[in-house]
Amino acid sequence: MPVLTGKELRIVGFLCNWCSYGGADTAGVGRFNQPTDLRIIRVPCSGRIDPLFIAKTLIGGADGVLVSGCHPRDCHYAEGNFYARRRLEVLKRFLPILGIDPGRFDYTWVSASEGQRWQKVVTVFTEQIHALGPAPRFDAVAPELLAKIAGAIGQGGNRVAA
Amino acid sequence: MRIGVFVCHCGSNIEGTVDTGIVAKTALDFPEVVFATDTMYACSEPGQDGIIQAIKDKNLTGVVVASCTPRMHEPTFRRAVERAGLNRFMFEMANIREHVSWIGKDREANTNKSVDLVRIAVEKLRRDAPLIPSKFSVNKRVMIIGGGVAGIQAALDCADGGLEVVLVERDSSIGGKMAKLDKTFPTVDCSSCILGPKMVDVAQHPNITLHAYSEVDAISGYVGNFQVQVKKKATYVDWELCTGCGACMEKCPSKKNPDVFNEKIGPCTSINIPFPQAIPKKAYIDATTCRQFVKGKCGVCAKVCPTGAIRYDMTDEIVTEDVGAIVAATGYDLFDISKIAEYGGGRYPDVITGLQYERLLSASGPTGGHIKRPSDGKEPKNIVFIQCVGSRDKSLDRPYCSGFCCMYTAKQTILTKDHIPDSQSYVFYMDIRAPGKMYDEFTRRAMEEYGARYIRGRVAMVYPKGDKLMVRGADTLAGTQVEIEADLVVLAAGAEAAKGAPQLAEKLRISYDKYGFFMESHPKLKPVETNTAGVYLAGSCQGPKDIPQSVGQGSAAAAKVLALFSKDMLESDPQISRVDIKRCVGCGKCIMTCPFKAIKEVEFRGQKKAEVIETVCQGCGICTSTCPQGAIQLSHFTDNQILAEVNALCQS
Amino acid sequence: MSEAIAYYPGCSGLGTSKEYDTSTRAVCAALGLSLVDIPDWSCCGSTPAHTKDHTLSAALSARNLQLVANMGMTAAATPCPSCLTNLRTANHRIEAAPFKAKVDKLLDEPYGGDVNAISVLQALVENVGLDTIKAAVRTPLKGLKVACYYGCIMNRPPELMAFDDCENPMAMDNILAALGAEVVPFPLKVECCGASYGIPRPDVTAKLSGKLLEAAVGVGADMVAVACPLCQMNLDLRQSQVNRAMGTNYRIPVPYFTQLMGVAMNIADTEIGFGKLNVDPRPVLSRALSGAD
Amino acid sequence: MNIINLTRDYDEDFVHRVEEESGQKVSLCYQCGNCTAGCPYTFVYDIPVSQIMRLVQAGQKKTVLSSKSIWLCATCESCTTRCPNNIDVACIMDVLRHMARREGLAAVPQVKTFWDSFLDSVRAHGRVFELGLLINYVAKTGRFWTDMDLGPKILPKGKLAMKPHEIQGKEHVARIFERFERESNS
Repeated sequence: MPVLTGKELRIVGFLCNWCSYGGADTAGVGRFNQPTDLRIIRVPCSGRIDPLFIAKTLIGGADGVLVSGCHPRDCHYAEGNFYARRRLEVLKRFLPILGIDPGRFDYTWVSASEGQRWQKVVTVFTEQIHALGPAPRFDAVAPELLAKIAGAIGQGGNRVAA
Repeated sequence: MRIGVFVCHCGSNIEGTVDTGIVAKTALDFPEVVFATDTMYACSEPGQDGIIQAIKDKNLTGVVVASCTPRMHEPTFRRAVERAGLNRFMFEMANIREHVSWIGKDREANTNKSVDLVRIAVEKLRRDAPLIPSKFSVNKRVMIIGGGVAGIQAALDCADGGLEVVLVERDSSIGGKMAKLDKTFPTVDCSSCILGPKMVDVAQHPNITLHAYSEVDAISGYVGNFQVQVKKKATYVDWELCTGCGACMEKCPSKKNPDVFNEKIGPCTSINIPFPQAIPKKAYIDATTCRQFVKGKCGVCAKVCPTGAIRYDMTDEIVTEDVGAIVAATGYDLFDISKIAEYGGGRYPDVITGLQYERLLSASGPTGGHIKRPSDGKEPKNIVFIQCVGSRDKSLDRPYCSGFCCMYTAKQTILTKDHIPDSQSYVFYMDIRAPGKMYDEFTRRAMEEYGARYIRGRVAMVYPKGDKLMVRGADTLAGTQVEIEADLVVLAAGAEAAKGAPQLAEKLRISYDKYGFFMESHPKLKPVETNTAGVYLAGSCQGPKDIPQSVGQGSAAAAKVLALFSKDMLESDPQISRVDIKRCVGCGKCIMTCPFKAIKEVEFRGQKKAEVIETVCQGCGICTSTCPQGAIQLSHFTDNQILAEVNALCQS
Repeated sequence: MSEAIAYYPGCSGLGTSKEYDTSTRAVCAALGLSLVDIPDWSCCGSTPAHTKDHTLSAALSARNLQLVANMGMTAAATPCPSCLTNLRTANHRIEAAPFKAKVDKLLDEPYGGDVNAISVLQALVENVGLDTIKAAVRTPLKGLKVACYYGCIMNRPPELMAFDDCENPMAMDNILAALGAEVVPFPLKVECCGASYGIPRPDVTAKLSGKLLEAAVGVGADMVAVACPLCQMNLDLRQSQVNRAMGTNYRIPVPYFTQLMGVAMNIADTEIGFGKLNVDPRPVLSRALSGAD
Repeated sequence: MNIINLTRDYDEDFVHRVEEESGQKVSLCYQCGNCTAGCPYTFVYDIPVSQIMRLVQAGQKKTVLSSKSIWLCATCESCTTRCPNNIDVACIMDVLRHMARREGLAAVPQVKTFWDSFLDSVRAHGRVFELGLLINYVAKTGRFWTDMDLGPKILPKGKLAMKPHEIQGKEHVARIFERFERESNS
């Protein structure tokens, strides 16, 4: 029920608290209309985002995942978004191995003042996911595969994949 | 767990496009939710009382409020649940206003999405644990960065409040832009007469340490305990010995350098004290023009200095200052008028900025207070002022209003008439922005009493014709093109972020907008706070401001610092990382990635383990997503919690 | 080190601006820039086309751009700013697919959209370069005071033309300085001369061109160098109309900058074609050049 | 001066069409007057260009499309180049001419006639035949004195071709015009 059949797709956003979540707030305060598909999970920093969260979200049935953090050099935690960028870039390259269209995942940087930019990011990404349509459902994904990717990305495999 | 869910109408802000009743009703189906209701204003006193009452009546052990952004009211509701006897971290928010009701009008979709957001808040809350903050001590020294009028005010108020103050100024003297002004609006009182005494107070205040000609190099630490590295740039003059007598300036053979204090419309010597009221009144050498440095020989100043203060071998020096709070008051810079080629700034000497005009008006300026145009030193009769040069201009990526130009231009027309009674001022403007006390009356006086001719319209181009400048503009009220043969053209150059502002913001770990102005914590309610605890803002570094506003903000920032320092101990945010010692294999990856050096290596029964230093950890969670074992977990943002949110969304 | 670019002379190059065409060809050839004629090129439609309809205007330009593509080339140079504006505008507008579809509907052969159009002035500055031009100077224009007039649309709007400074262009100034001339700062470099109103509203053109001539004389120029056939016609051929309308008595030569290049590079007189101008620059030129000796 | 009733006389469709055909957003204009200030043709305009923009904002179709100004704009691009809001004003002026043509309006008829004569020449020959164009224009307008004074100056120079340069593909060019007419009538 929560995703409106035929109208919405399941899009999950991971946003850092300081910049992008604030940017989404600014967009709201400015009443910048956006598509309704996106559900936002708030994290303190884009550096907190484990790439396997994203893989699991996509395998779990989401049609798209959007990550947004602070602009490079403008991170509230100094360098969290640099870690994020490296990890997410690697993840992007691994998605096809999982059988996931890399177009279903994107990451960007939006600051707390950029309400209009956030509106654009959400609109464009939502359109992009609608163009791809609903994601094919995974019956079961071998945990070994996730672990392997985790190993390649260089972290986290032993816990999140398990 | 017994969870209560409160869905806020926020008047019609949420209820207008979200059926909060359905959201509450649906929430009752979620695991461990035992109570759910919609409420008119959750943050109001009755709203909070309702939450407290429900916690008591229903024996709730956790609360979800679905309302506005947690960046707004999370602290409010945490205090409310604490008043009801719960640990304040047994609380989660669902943002159904900024992220739902305000960004779309589809009531069905919005209601549906709100249900989802409540669902993930519930799933997260089910995995929350009570957290207890720890306490840490505060270093009650404050650093003010920037010695313009805002920084001076903040420094004096803090110092008068008994705090030790470190004031850092990039130039060789404090005073900022205000020190360059001749008079101030709307009173037309002398700028240096009202600023000068404050500058002297800074110099003489026992609680203030002034680092002039210095810049902030690096900042580490956190609220209550910052370590700031200040680079004291080489002045090549021992300021302990320099008496400010000025003998060196009289004898310096390199006399034709553009005088930065005079906005480059006059010359200055390579060894220089920028203006008579400078604080500190000390000389410094500009090594890029000094003959001793450029040609390797001169040494005149060293010979004439009566105290032997010249030190050609001086180098930059780094000093470390430990402070508990920082106020950024770094001001603004002017838009580069040469970017608008059609006005000829930078090409035609008699096209100048408003600040350059201030220097021509000022008795301590390059012309001794006589208005003489730069090209030939003649006294101008027809003076054209053009407003909004680099303001309200999307094509130049300067869409904002600089705020103070309308007023200083009105002042300049008045002063022009005082200086040259047979002169005529013309002002091209789009709108007159004069919302302060006695401001609008002031602009009217410029027109009614001083005869300034205001023309509503922009200027398309300025070009030389003989020894005049042809100004071609529009009078939109008359609906016509107009031309003026001007002797001098003064451009009201807009304000832009100070050079290096973004780099300083990055060092302070505060945000800045796309123009480089620093971001306040809340545009209305937290105008001088930032999102980094212990870092405050004052003056134009946050956006263009006039003198009264800057002074007000300087005092406001000082009040915030004094309030912060009124406690001996501060509570740390307990949403920090914690190590599960059983799972930790001592690989040290978390230690390497932590940006705050908040994790140290310890020995535990002969094995290496990681340990989080509670008060240093800032709660970013980079370590958590780095740890291969899942041994270090950020409280309230654990892997389990985030994955529970993911599952809730994917499987709903 | 010869470089080739397709060449679109524009209709006036066959008539009223013949000397611009011949001097351009001669100068480019001497500088190693090979101009390859576009076979069977047609009119770009100029101002009348875009004032009637943007699709029609783009189609008239696109036909020529596709002819360039059929030559296997990707760039064309034109001496005429009006042609240039139309060619570039067409390229810009067809970036929008619906517009391109409308344009293609009017054409026998659809246009691929991948031919860049630049001015001869830009080609000389960027493809040839000032150093090469300087090296080719045989008779430096020493002592000649020149005001460079670019006309209104050589550089405007800047997003479309993407060349030089739109308010204070310097390309022609730099070329003339390389030729040894004394370039006087000319404040009205990009003011409109009256464009094609010379025929339907001669009063308008007389007034605007008059302002330009006044300014050029005012800054002490011996002549006004131009890069646009229409500007040249208004300032030179219509100089008598200006004088009559404004009560002035100007007699100032208005050569194309390529003609002055030709003089400095010792190109044959027949190619330079000074004789085709209304106010003959040769007397002023020889006076200035001899004075320098 | 007429009173404009803004509730009744605001032609919404006109505003939309100008925006659609020009790709510009007229509400961006804040009436600074920079276009009028820079426009070399203001002195012959009946309505200065900034007021044309204002009247477009105000939905005053008839006033705008019957103005002389839209026919006297030379597309010199100074307005577009200097607009602080990046409005392509010259393009809007172009679009207003297109709309005026469709309404059968041409407040400066000789300008329209000249442009039409020019296009007729292109249509007939593939390239403009300058002398033919002039003769055609004079014939249409009866303004036989046009540039008569210049004849002696230009004819001896051998610059004006006495007959058109016919191009091989002139039928193709003519077909562009034919298809354009068919498309605009359909």
